[in-house]
Amino acid sequence: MPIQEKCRILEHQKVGPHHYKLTLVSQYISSHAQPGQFVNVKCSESFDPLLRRPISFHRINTQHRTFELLYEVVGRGSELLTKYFVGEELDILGPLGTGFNIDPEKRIHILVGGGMGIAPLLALGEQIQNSKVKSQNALYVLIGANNKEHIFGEEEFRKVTDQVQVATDDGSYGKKGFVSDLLLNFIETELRTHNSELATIYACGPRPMLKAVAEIAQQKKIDCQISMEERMACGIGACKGCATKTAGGYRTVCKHGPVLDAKEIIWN
Amino acid sequence: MPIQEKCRILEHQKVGPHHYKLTLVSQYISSHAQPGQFVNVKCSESFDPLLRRPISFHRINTQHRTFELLYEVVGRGSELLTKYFVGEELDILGPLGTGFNIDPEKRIHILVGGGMGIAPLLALGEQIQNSKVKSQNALYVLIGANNKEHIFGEEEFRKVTDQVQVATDDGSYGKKGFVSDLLLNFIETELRTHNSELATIYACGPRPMLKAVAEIAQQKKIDCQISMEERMACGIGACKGCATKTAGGYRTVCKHGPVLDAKEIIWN
Amino acid sequence: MELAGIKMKNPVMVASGTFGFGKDFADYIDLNKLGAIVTKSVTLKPREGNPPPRIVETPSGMLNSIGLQNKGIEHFLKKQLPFLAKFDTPTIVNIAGESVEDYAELARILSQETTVKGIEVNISCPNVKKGGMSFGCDAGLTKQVIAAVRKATTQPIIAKLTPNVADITLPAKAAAEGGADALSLINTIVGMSIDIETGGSRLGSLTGGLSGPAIRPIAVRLVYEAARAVKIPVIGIGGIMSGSDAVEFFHAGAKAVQVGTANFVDTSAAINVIKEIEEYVHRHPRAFNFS
Amino acid sequence: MELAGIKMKNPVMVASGTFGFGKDFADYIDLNKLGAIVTKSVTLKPREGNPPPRIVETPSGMLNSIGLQNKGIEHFLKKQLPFLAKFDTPTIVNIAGESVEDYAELARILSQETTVKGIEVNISCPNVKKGGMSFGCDAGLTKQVIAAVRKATTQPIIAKLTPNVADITLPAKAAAEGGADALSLINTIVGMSIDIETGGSRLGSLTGGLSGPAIRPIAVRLVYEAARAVKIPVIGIGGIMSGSDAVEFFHAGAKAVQVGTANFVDTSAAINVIKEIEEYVHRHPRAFNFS
Ligand SMILES: Cc1cc2nc3c(=O)[nH]c(=O)nc-3n(C[C@H](O)[C@H](O)[C@H](O)COP(=O)(O)OP(=O)(O)OC[C@H]3O[C@@H](n4cnc5c(N)ncnc54)[C@H](O)[C@@H]3O)c2cc1C
Ligand SMILES: Cc1cc2nc3c(=O)[nH]c(=O)nc-3n(C[C@H](O)[C@H](O)[C@H](O)COP(=O)(O)OP(=O)(O)OC[C@H]3O[C@@H](n4cnc5c(N)ncnc54)[C@H](O)[C@@H]3O)c2cc1C
Ligand SMILES: Cc1cc2nc3c(=O)[nH]c(=O)nc-3n(C[C@H](O)[C@H](O)[C@H](O)COP(=O)(O)O)c2cc1C
Ligand SMILES: Cc1cc2nc3c(=O)[nH]c(=O)nc-3n(C[C@H](O)[C@H](O)[C@H](O)COP(=O)(O)O)c2cc1C
Ligand code: FES
Ligand code: FES
Repeated sequence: MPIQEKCRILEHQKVGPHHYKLTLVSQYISSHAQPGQFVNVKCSESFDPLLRRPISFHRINTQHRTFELLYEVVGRGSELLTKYFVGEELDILGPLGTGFNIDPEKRIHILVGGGMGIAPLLALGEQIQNSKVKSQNALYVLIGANNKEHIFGEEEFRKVTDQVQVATDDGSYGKKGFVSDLLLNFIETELRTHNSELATIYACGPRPMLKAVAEIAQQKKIDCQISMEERMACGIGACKGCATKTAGGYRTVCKHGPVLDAKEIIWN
Repeated sequence: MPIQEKCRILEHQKVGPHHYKLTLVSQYISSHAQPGQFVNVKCSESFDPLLRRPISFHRINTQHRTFELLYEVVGRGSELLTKYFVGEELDILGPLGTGFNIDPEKRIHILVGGGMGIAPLLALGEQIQNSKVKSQNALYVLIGANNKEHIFGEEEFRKVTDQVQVATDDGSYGKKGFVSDLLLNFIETELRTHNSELATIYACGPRPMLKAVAEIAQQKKIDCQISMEERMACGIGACKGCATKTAGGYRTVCKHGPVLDAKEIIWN
Repeated sequence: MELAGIKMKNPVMVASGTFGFGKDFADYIDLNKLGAIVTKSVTLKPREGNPPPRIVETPSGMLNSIGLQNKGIEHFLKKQLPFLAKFDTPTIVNIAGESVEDYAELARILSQETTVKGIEVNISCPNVKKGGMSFGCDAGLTKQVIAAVRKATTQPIIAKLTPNVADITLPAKAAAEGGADALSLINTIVGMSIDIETGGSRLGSLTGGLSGPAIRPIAVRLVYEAARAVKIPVIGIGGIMSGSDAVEFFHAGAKAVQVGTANFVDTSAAINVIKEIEEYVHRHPRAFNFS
Repeated sequence: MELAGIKMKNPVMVASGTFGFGKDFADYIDLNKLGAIVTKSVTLKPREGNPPPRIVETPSGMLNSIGLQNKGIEHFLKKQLPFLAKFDTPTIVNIAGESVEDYAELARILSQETTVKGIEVNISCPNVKKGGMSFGCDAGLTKQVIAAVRKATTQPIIAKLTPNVADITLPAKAAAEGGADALSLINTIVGMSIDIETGGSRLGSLTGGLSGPAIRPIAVRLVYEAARAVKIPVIGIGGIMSGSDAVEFFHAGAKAVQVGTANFVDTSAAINVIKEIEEYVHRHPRAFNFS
């Protein structure tokens, strides 16, 4: 059950050209959050901007009763967020939505993140590695971005697995190309020796990338869970504002999602 | 001629329960400002609140190229102003309006301030004392407020004159009563020995106080200049939004005022 | 207090479409504290709603083009009403149709339901092609729809008016003549937002309905005008974010208010409005007569 | 570019009533850079305007009830026009009347003035008791006023429309039929704000006109509708704060824009809008055809 709570800011750091990491304190939210879920953040006291902003759990630290958000400044809401200081409180609604589903039958976990899309994947990667069946799991992380400056979380991912591959569109770091190219290559080389039925792809990133990933997954018959984005108003399933088209009709990204089965999603 | 300029914040201090002093840097504005004039301050980057907020020059320091504002938090604009830090810039329009007119023929200057109304009077007091005819001038300052906590500037006024009287509505400091009572008493006692034609009253404060002061001045036939307030949009005379009724018809508080001859003002 | 024959603990309801069917908000607030719950619009048959995006934020407001997505009256009665019936807060069902007969039929179906305490007739939805606002823009049709609903039910009827008219007093009077027990206004104002990179609408539909604090001055004016045109009570809606905003509507002549978009900004918005009104009434005991 | 026969350097004008008669802004910006200057409304006789307060801020907007304070056409011609005539920027005179004959008379007087490049006919002021918006709300009267002005002058005529109508295409078409060379919209939307301590209006008048970013989505929609209803060019107005806002109106079908309330927030608002449009056009060379 989600709550609305004022959460104290424990840390707030600039981690990239327009990127910030925010650590918030909440016993309740940190102990209930699941990777892939998100919070809806009030970014200002003013009516402009009016609505909350959805941000995924980047890291969930039950022990310290904290959770981390990784966000990029893309507009006024995120810009205003940068003005909050350590010690101040943010009005948070969460944990919201349906997160990733870690199927205990699966053994091969492939995390595919584009740009800020890596944000929810770190929490997921950490959870997979903290699970009891850790030793039986293989965790692969594929991350992509426009350029080197926009690659985040590589270091943290390397702490949970040594199977991390990086691509940049401009080749300034890692392989040159899209993260979906990394995925295809990975499936056709390393995964060939494995049973692909034991694998799941978890993807988050810009829509074109997600579409490419979903197509590869379908073609290669690999389960695929995708974290979607849609403009939101309430964030709690009440307004039907965040509808996205699925095989079963319109579904709310905020409640039914944000993580959806790739097979369900209707891309256009 | 006024300008629109981003002025750096040199100091920003809390000086009372909801009161702040802001020191801004501007060669141009500080060297053109006159006591009684004001600046129109942009308090946020958001559209809510939308309009600038008018604030009087509290102190003008040509030498240091700075000016000071003294403001009270009464709503969202002033609240947002408190969030600006030393080193940041504020978007300022000024110097605006018509300030106090220090008639060189006058010898007795009576400054009457109620609450935040003392804000423009300090700049005026300092100018009167800095003028060449200083030795021939007598400067009296009468300040009033609800209670002790809301008396500001006494110390600074005492640096320019030892003739400072204070009243509070609740008697928690100085005389118990209104500042208009102080004024009446002052006129009927100390001023009796002087030629009242040589005197001018300069008043700023809440409307009921100003009305009382204007009535006393008229009754005692003493010149009186009053700094008025009205809701403003442009602050530069273009919109006619800040009209106040005068004997000559509606006049703009932002351009024709804020300082008006008490005789001109139609109070209701 | 009582409004249009509906007994309420306080004059604060939640507005249709901004509170779902209550369940989503029950995690956050005590639904028993609300004056009334107005459901999302229910239609005869399920409606899948409009293509996304359905939400655009605008200065101090938002545009929505939900398009009355809902699972239809049958599903409502079976799956959603029982939940609402558990609370000691009247349920007002908001109905929307594509024809006069739709509205009458919906009212007829609901007239059997004792847990339904009132019907709000949405003749003002700007986000559907057929019906919706076109009824509310025409005083003749307004009267016709309300009269048809009146014939179909003895339950209290609230006519929800659209602001997209030149003179609100005409539909207001028409609704009263048709037999409405109260009016509620305003529904959203038709607006549009264009993506400057594509040149097309930022919504999946061409236009959407504007709500939120941006529209409050318009809503207060329309409530003021409507309240003076009719004898039945008027419910004020539009950009209410706080108790003082609600009080503004009371001064304008509203007997009750609905909180809409504010629910998205703060799940406790309606509860806070209730508290703040109480404080106001405490400070100004003679300001209003809520009864 | 040319709009309705008026030659302009760019499609950005300043809106009537938000820029005085130019002088107040000449301290801050180079008036030569503007597409055109639309004057504050001028009436036949001096008008003292409405009682204060005349301004209330609202969420992302403001209400005004200036009430057309101005010193009349004679004073304008003698004292204000000569200043404007010094600039290489067309002056468009906005006129307001209480009767059809007032408008015709104003147009006749102005028709002699070669430094006047166009007339904007304000049939949409919500802040006066007589005339004003009542003309713009009625398609028949709209046509009558514009036709009378048309007869009185050969200068380009811009009909300034009110948003306070149910269907903007009716006055839009009526103005075109009456002989307008262009339409401008929107004027302010009637709104109200109540002081909860006194229970009365926060303005000296009961109602005021709402402007600013809050109304932009409504303005864009109305411009979109009007632009599709007539063949003459439409000038978009309403909450334009930046170049992108202006571009939104161009995509909606406007051929030019006016910057209003933004001038109060930033004296360089119109200049910035011009710059930002240039940058947009540079990035999207084929987006619009300004000619
Ligand atoms: C479930 C979910 C989880 C998210 N997690 C993260 C995260 O962990 N880190 C992060 O940086 N961002 C995340 N986002 C995206 C984030 O919500 C938007 O970047 C943010 O709302 C933009 O707000 P703004 O005011 O800064 O920008 P705006 O000024 O509102 O818009 C800037 C641009 O972002 C687009 N945009 C705005 N809101 C959304 C939205 N809700 N969905 C998609 N696009 C939008 C606009 O169309 C515009 O192009 C998430 C979004 C969703 C829906
Ligand atoms: C020429 C002039 C000089 C001023 N000098 C000072 C000064 O030196 N120090 C200072 O603290 N204040 C000064 N003020 C008052 C100051 O402008 C207002 O307190 C401020 O605008 C309030 O903004 P806000 O957003 O905080 O409050 P809001 O939320 O806008 O309003 C809070 C309350 O203040 C009232 N108010 C808002 N704006 C004005 C206004 N322009 N005039 C009168 N009442 C208003 C509102 O009606 C409301 O009751 C001056 C005003 C004028 C016109
Ligand atoms: C997302 C959303 C959905 C809405 N859906 C409905 C609806 O289904 N039926 C209806 O009568 N009004 C609907 N409305 C209108 C609201 O009930 C209300 O009249 C309007 O939003 C103005 O109030 P506000 O500014 O407080 O939101 C909806 C509003 C929003 C924002
Ligand atoms: C203070 C003020 C005064 C105005 N006076 C006039 C006027 O005299 N004549 C007129 O046609 N429009 C007048 N308007 C309307 C504006 O020209 C413009 O149509 C409206 O404000 C919407 O644009 P905006 O949101 O950019 O301000 C006035 C607007 C404001 C805010
Ligand atoms: S944002 Fe309201 S239902 Fe998803
Ligand atoms: S505030 Fe615009 S004229 Fe004074």
